[in-house]
Amino acid sequence: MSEITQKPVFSKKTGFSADLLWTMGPIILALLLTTLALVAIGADPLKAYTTLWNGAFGSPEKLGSVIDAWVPLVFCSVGLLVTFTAGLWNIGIEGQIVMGAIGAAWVARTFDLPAEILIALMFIGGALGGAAWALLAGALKVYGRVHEIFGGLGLNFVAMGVTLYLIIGPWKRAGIASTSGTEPFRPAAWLLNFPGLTVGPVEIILAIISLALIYFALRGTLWGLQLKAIGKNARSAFWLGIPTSRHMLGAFAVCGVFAGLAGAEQASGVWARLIPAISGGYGYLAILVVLLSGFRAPLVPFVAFFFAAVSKGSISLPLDLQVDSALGGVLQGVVVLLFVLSQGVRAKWTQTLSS
Amino acid sequence: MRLELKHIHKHFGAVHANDDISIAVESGTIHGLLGENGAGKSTLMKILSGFIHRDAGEILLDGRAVAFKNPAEAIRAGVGMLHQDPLDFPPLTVLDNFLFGREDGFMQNRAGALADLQRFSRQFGFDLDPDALVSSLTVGERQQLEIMRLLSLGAKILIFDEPTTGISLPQKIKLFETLRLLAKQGMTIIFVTHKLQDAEDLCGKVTVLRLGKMTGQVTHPFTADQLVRLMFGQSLETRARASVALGEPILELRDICVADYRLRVPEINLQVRAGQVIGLAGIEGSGQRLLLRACAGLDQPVAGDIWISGARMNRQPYRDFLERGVAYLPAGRLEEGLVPGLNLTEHFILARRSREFFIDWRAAQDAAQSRIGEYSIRGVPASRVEALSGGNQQRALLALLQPNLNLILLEHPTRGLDIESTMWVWSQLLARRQRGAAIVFASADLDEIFEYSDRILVFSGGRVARALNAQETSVQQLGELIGGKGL
Amino acid sequence: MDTNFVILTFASILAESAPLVFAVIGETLGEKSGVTNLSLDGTILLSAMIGFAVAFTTNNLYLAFLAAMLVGALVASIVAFSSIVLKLDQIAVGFVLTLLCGDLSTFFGNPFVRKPGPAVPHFAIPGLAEIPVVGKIFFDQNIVVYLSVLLIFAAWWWIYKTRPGLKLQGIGERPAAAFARGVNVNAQRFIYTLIGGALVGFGGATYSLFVKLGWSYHHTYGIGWIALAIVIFGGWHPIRGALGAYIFGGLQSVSSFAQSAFTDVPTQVFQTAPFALMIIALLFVSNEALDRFFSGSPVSRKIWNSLRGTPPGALSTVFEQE
Amino acid sequence: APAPTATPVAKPITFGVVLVGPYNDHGWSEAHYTAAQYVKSKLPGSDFIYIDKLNPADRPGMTLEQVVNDMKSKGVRLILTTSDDFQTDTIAIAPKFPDITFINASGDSAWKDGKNYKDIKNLGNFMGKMEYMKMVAGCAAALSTQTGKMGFLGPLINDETRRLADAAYLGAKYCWTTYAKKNAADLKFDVKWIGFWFNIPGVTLDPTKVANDFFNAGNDVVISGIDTTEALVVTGQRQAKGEKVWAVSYDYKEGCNEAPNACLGVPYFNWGPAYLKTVKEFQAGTWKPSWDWNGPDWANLDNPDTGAVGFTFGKGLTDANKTTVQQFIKGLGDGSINLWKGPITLQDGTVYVKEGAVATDKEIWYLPQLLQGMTGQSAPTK
Ligand SMILES: Nc1ncnc2c1ncn2[C@@H]1O[C@H](COP(=O)(O)OP(=O)(O)OP(=O)(O)O)[C@@H](O)[C@H]1O
Ligand SMILES: Nc1ncnc2c1ncn2[C@@H]1O[C@H](COP(=O)(O)OP(=O)(O)OP(=O)(O)O)[C@@H](O)[C@H]1O
Ligand SMILES: [Mg+2]
Ligand SMILES: [Mg+2]
Repeated sequence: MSEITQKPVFSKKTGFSADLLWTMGPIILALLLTTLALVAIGADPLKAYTTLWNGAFGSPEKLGSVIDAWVPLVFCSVGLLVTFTAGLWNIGIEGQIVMGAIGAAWVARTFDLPAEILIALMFIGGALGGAAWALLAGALKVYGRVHEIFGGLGLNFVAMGVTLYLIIGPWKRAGIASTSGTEPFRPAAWLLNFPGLTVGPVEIILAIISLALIYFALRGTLWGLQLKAIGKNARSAFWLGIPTSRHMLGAFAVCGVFAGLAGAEQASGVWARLIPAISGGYGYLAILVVLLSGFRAPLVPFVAFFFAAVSKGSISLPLDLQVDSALGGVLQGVVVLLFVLSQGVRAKWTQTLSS
Repeated sequence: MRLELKHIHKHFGAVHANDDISIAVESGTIHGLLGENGAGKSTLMKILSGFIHRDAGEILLDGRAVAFKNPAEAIRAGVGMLHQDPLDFPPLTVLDNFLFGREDGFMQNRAGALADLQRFSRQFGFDLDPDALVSSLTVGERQQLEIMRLLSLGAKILIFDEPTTGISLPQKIKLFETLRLLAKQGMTIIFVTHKLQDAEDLCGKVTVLRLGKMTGQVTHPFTADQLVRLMFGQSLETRARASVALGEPILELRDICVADYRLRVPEINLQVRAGQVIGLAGIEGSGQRLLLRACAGLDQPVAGDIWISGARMNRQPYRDFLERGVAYLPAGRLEEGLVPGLNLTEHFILARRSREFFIDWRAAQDAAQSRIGEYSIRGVPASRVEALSGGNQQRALLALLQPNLNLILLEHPTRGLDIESTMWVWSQLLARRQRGAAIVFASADLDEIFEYSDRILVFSGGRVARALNAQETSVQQLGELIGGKGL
Repeated sequence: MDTNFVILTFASILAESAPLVFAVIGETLGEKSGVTNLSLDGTILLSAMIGFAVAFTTNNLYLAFLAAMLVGALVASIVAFSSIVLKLDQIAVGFVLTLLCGDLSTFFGNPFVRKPGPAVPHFAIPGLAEIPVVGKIFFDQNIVVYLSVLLIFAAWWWIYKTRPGLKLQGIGERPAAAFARGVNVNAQRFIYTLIGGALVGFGGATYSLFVKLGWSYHHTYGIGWIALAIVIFGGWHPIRGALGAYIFGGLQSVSSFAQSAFTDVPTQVFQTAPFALMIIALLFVSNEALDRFFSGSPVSRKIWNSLRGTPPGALSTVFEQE
Repeated sequence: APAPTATPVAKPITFGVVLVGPYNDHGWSEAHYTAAQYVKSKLPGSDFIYIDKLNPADRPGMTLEQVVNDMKSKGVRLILTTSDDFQTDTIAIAPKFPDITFINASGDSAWKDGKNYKDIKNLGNFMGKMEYMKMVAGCAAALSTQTGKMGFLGPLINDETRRLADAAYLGAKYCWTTYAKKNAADLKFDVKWIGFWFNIPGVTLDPTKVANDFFNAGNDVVISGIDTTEALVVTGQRQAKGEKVWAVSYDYKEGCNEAPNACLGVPYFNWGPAYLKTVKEFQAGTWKPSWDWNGPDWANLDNPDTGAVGFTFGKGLTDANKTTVQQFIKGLGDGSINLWKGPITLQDGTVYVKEGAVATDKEIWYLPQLLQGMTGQSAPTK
């Protein structure tokens, strides 16, 4: 399968206004298309967008829930920056989140410790769980020559199977065996939230640290440069003396760590138990975030925030307008699709201009 | 069919690849097209066969002006081209390949194609199994298939772009026989080469190109010296070689056997001492690349021992070879050496031996700048390698080599380079040799092999001859060995 | 197990695998031409939804299938355009489309959830259906099922027996060589990608109008990925690909029987099994050690290659005329 | 103009309804949605807002707490969480929102005698006595089957679903032996669980597939126990092919509509009265946490204003069988038939309710296994 096109979003040669045009163009066009979709189902677009906005920013609680979604998106995007740099399509990230949640849940169910230690251990457990699952996809790719898209995808479903097995098997609730989740963890395993909000300081700080860490690691270290070389041409990288297999496995593992952190955060901070589909779809969404960021770490938090706001804001659509909240997903998808297409158009455009 | 090319021009950006070329070829003759690398031979032939479009000029077939939009139109008009790397479908069968492009009905007319194929095979004495996969054929056999295919499509003008590079001597003899036969039947044949001998043997008339321009036309009989003068502007002299005192054995191969899925070359024995230059000669794909990669630690030999500076290196990882001062320069510069998308600075950082974890970009840039000057690479530290020209890419590859190397392995070190770059590359290599490095290189260019090797290892037909002393070997001898005689 | 049960199960597998067969053959055609359409999971969802919506509103099955095919072709045209004209990464575009089409199907499918609508009518072929065993399995189905079986052989026939089919193989293996022989590579790629997409769309409608009658949220989620994996498993060969689809259908049957047989194991584990097996199958077809082992002799290599199937040489690459 | 009424118009109220599936699923969630509309039409000044598909597969990352926050910001002070799936979250959230009243439908946390009692001031439960209607469903199935083999398409395994499957079996066995006068051992009753309340591709078994497998295996009646209507749809398709097969739908009064001729009937929930009572009490300020297990209105099963559960007869049931089923219903209603009377033997052979005894509410609610005579899993794992 083809290499990932990593064209920079902003080129140095053309001016800022041209960049703005090529960035805003797709967004405006996307809004136009979603407006059309709204008109098509007979909804009032203006009302829909206000509802979307209010759903995301209408109250401190809502802003809190946007940040609640922002955190796992950032974790996953950070991990994906690493695998994308190494030229890998880590679609298996969903399963890695799930395994992170399972790791954290195991810690929470096994140890009776003070909150600080327990939560730290849960994050470590989550990181290990995610990394292990990612390494499995990596090993399938490196040693088994199974393309990471299919290996990862299969493992996503397997991870789901494992969760369900645990929830209705060994970790089932006393008396009841329902797929709705395990017994809630002991309170020491719950992440502390800001008063009245569903999000707390620990996960926000952790997400910001992760982002900064990976930004500098990819930019300023030999490891980052080596990954970049592998991503662009693995054969040449190997020739240069870079241990390609080990680095690819490493990239998977690092991505797994961050996906696992997202999983641990979901298990501890959002659900306080293990549920099926605990990944929340954040892994797939984060792939879109990274694509729309043009693989650039500094843009990730903003794009992630936009995605989080749309995701959370769209929940108000059915409540207020009886419009399906999938509109949010449509908006996100159209924006990314048009952005990717516009990059191609732009490249073609400049090519025609120069020749 | 009589062919006339009149005042053909073609530009690639700044390069004037064809500059006012005019050639006339009578039917029933074999016309040679000669020139050094990059002279514009392929460009001209691609224009003639519809692959690319000329900027200016005229093409006349039997006096009628034509303009081909694509190769299919050219074939319909009777012009067919055989590419150096045959442009066929290796995963398909011989018959499928033969069928492909014939326009007779909706269904595959296999019976008709088979009859045609057999008729042509009988005519030329070719022997191809219609059901064999093309991937299992030799390059010579693939050429035979292409010839028959083009003839069956009604080609009257056949272009051969360096057809003798990848085939064995018996196959070459067979090919020449065929070409003469074709000419006798009234075909017009254009034969592109830079091998003087081939031109002498085969062509009634030869056009020589140099740097996009026509430098002359000669008719039989002509001498090799004439051609050389036209090709290079002057006749080349071999320079006297500085003698080097040989040092310790660096590389020892004991009964090495290298193999890939289609080739197996057993019993290679060789000792290379510091300061020695070994040339690997032979048709491309006879195992030279496999041996170089095995010596570099990139592939495992199937059997035998590799010793480097006194240490047995079997099954050691590639990086241990690097640690021991072994370097390999691959032929595919952007495929297996440089990383397209990264710039020169980044390449120099990656190639550094010291592996500091954090990158000091400013220092790295300065270092890159000085390295660029040292190797006279036309570029800046921020130049992406894919934007460099072939020669500068080769310079960049050389610049990535560590300063103190014991063994340098090179695959076609000067392929695609102009004379000046070629000289420069070798001056670099010879300087390293002075400093005690051993050099093993593979080349398709016999002149290069003769000029620089102390010893020559000839690969042919799955075997390797005993290393020859370059001084005591004649071209004739070498040619015969490559062709499989006396091995 | 009585024989009737076995016969009915086989008939069921044949019928229930029909949409997968359409999707696998469609994707095989596209990939054979060199274009990977990764959007299958979304395309199937969206075309299933549109197919049902059209059937529901017009009560016309022909229109419904036509609309679904148009949807499939439309999505495929985005993939084709972005890869052939814009030279973008096919995987990125395909993945985005996967998610986008899924959300579109939910958004526009809302009014049609669980509505009773028309279904593809059963049609036993007179005479043939009465043949013992075989008749019940093959000739007591409906038009769509017959079409799915016909399509397998039609695709095989097209690829390996006709002249355009030979061109199709060529543009996927070595576009430059095909170009040299007069094939308009990019136009052909466009057409095959569109035809492939249309077939995938037909498969989607086959779900909502027959196999999983009706429309609900995420009605066919996951099946597109299975189809993509089966294309690899089938070695880009229509008959082997179809076989893969039937094996998958069989596995699903097994997983519902297994619940009674293995009462200790949670049912969801069996539901996961096909995905785990998919990985194992891919591991098998792309295993280097097996590859080396069978490459020993030309004969075993030939057998192995024909068993395994190799991807088209130019899959997912861009063809640029000089 | 609105007719003047004797009762003073109460102050406007908006309550919230949280649905686990789509509001238009023709099943469990739609039954709740219909009840909310019933309240709106019966109680002037009342309105509701709802969120549907609140499950991790359809709304990944969306928690009940976020929904409650959202509803709260719209002034909602009474929220009905309408699935067993919400019980855990409702218990966890209710104490955080003391100013909001929660009702969890199908839960048992407000049942003082129950196993899961939690003393939460603002959380109540109600549930309908669906087991009686499942008995009716079983009866209709037993009278209609030609092969004596029927399948029960179950969701996930828990107290409620075991209870309902067992009830269906008890009804079937009774009618099979009493009315059809056949041997109990000849009745085959196979239970398959898909793993969740409705199909989640990749997670649950596909109910379409399972229903087909049931028929392939020789069953000719499938009793649906899941929230959605796949079993009926499949049955309709197979009937159109000429097969003699039937289905019993579930949950929603109009649940036969998707394939009327294949439908023997629907045991359905009529949540309206319970909703109305709760909203009125809430409005009046008299609401107190309670666990209500509401039965049918035996006098008129289809009265929308009374019973909590009912049964719609389907076109697939012959007139003769319909008469018999009605006779059975009458017996259940007047107490002459009590299928909870012992002996009731569990699947593993232990006697659960002794000869002569009658099962208590608690015994019925917490039925631990399938019953002897049924095949299928009783518990997810041993
Ligand atoms: N581009 C390449 N060209 C040739 N061979 C390669 C290439 N990439 C990987 N290999 C082969 O794959 C094998 C494993 O690669 P790699 O060494 O990157 O492993 P590693 O795990 O990073 O190194 P080590 O195990 O020594 O720490 C090597 O033996 C090498 O021959
Ligand atoms: N597609 C192209 N784009 C840009 N430059 C090109 C292209 N093809 C050829 N050139 C340039 O045109 C010049 C002539 O190239 P050409 O391939 O015709 O040489 P040649 O005589 O065939 O050399 P060789 O003996 O190495 O095959 C070279 O400088 C080459 O770099
Ligand atoms: Mg290794
Ligand atoms: Mg050339």
